[in-house]
Amino acid sequence: MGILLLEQPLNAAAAHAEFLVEHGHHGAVAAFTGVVRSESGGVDYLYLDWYPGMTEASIRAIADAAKARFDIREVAVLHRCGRVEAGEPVVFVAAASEHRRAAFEAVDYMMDRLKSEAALWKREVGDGVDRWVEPRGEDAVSLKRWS
Amino acid sequence: MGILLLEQPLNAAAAHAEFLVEHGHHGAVAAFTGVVRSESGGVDYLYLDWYPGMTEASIRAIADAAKARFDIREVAVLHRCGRVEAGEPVVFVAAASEHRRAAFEAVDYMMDRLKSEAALWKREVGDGVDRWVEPRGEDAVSLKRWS
Amino acid sequence: MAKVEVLFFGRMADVAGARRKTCDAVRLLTLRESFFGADVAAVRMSVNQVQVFADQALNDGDEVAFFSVFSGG
Amino acid sequence: MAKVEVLFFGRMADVAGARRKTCDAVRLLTLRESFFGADVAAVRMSVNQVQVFADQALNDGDEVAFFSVFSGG
Repeated sequence: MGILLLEQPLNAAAAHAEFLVEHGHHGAVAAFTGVVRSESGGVDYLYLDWYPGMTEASIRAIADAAKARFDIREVAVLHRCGRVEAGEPVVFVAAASEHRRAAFEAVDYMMDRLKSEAALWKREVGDGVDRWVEPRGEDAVSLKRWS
Repeated sequence: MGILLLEQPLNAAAAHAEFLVEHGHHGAVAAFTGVVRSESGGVDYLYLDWYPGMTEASIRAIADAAKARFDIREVAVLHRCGRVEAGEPVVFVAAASEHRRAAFEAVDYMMDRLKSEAALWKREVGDGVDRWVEPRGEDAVSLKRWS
Repeated sequence: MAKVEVLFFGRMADVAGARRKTCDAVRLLTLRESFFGADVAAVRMSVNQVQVFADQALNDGDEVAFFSVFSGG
Repeated sequence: MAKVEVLFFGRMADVAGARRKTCDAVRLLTLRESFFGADVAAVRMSVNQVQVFADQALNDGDEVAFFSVFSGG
């Protein structure tokens, strides 16, 4: 599965199922799915601007860093780009390991880095809302845990 | 979904899919699946002894503690009992939240507590192997992070 | 004497050589000693599905369990 | 003068009022100033898909991009 940047809907359930089949035998599979919140202040959809080529490379660099840093066997990162409707998954990250702590930490680490180091630009659009989103202070704090 | 103790095979992919449908709209879903390792030193299967009633109560207490402690909306804990073959899932834990950090921590916390506080007794059986498993030192260290 | 159901789980079922017995007993620790002797450091116990850590009197119909340390997940 | 492709992403596409332009340019910072003036604190840049943080000379066929801070995940 590896790294995928998708303009089409991301099927997180199918990705998780496939990852379990292929890599579950290592013993520990941690996963994270981020969904566009439907209840949050009038946002109808996200638009994720991306830079073809550079965006994929930035995501791959994050996955490679996780594999180098943690005792894990395999990772998957599926990330949407383009228009993502409220209620749809925007990101799916998984890691397989023989050790549950390594699997947890790898997924946690990749999510932190994706928030601020993947070449993506998030715009929230909805009823009276149209704004580019910048990483929040808590994202920077969360990222700093790994440095 | 909530809490389930299963004598039959645990379908972690289906559980994850169902959890996403029901609770994904909160925004952040973290999940962990533990699978009986097929490559580990001749273990053909696990046998998980359980105490009907008390085992379910002990798992429910862990899930309730996670809900009280973290800013999460829903959790799922599916745990096998009885004979679990190598390659089969033994546990699936998920948490949904509006905040990814809370979702991660709740799953991590529940796994740590399940290892040593769920009323289950794990026996490894295989080629020349038949032993009751006790929590490892690293499990105790991991658990202590929450106290 | 109270008549109690005694259950054994995990390694303690092997040690006691039983999964379930009906016994006449007065106190929990005396009952435990009858199965495990003095070497009881690893024996956990519950009465009516609540884990207990000290001696107590037993009543007719109580469900007692003896078991090894938990290992789930 | 080098002929370069210039791409704009995120908020900087709105600020520049463009997604893509072909420009004649000599140096990266001069090119950036031509679109964003002196107010460039929030403008990130890359040359040939590698993020850069200092000035550099541009060559014919270079692909330059200007963009706001990343926000994925």
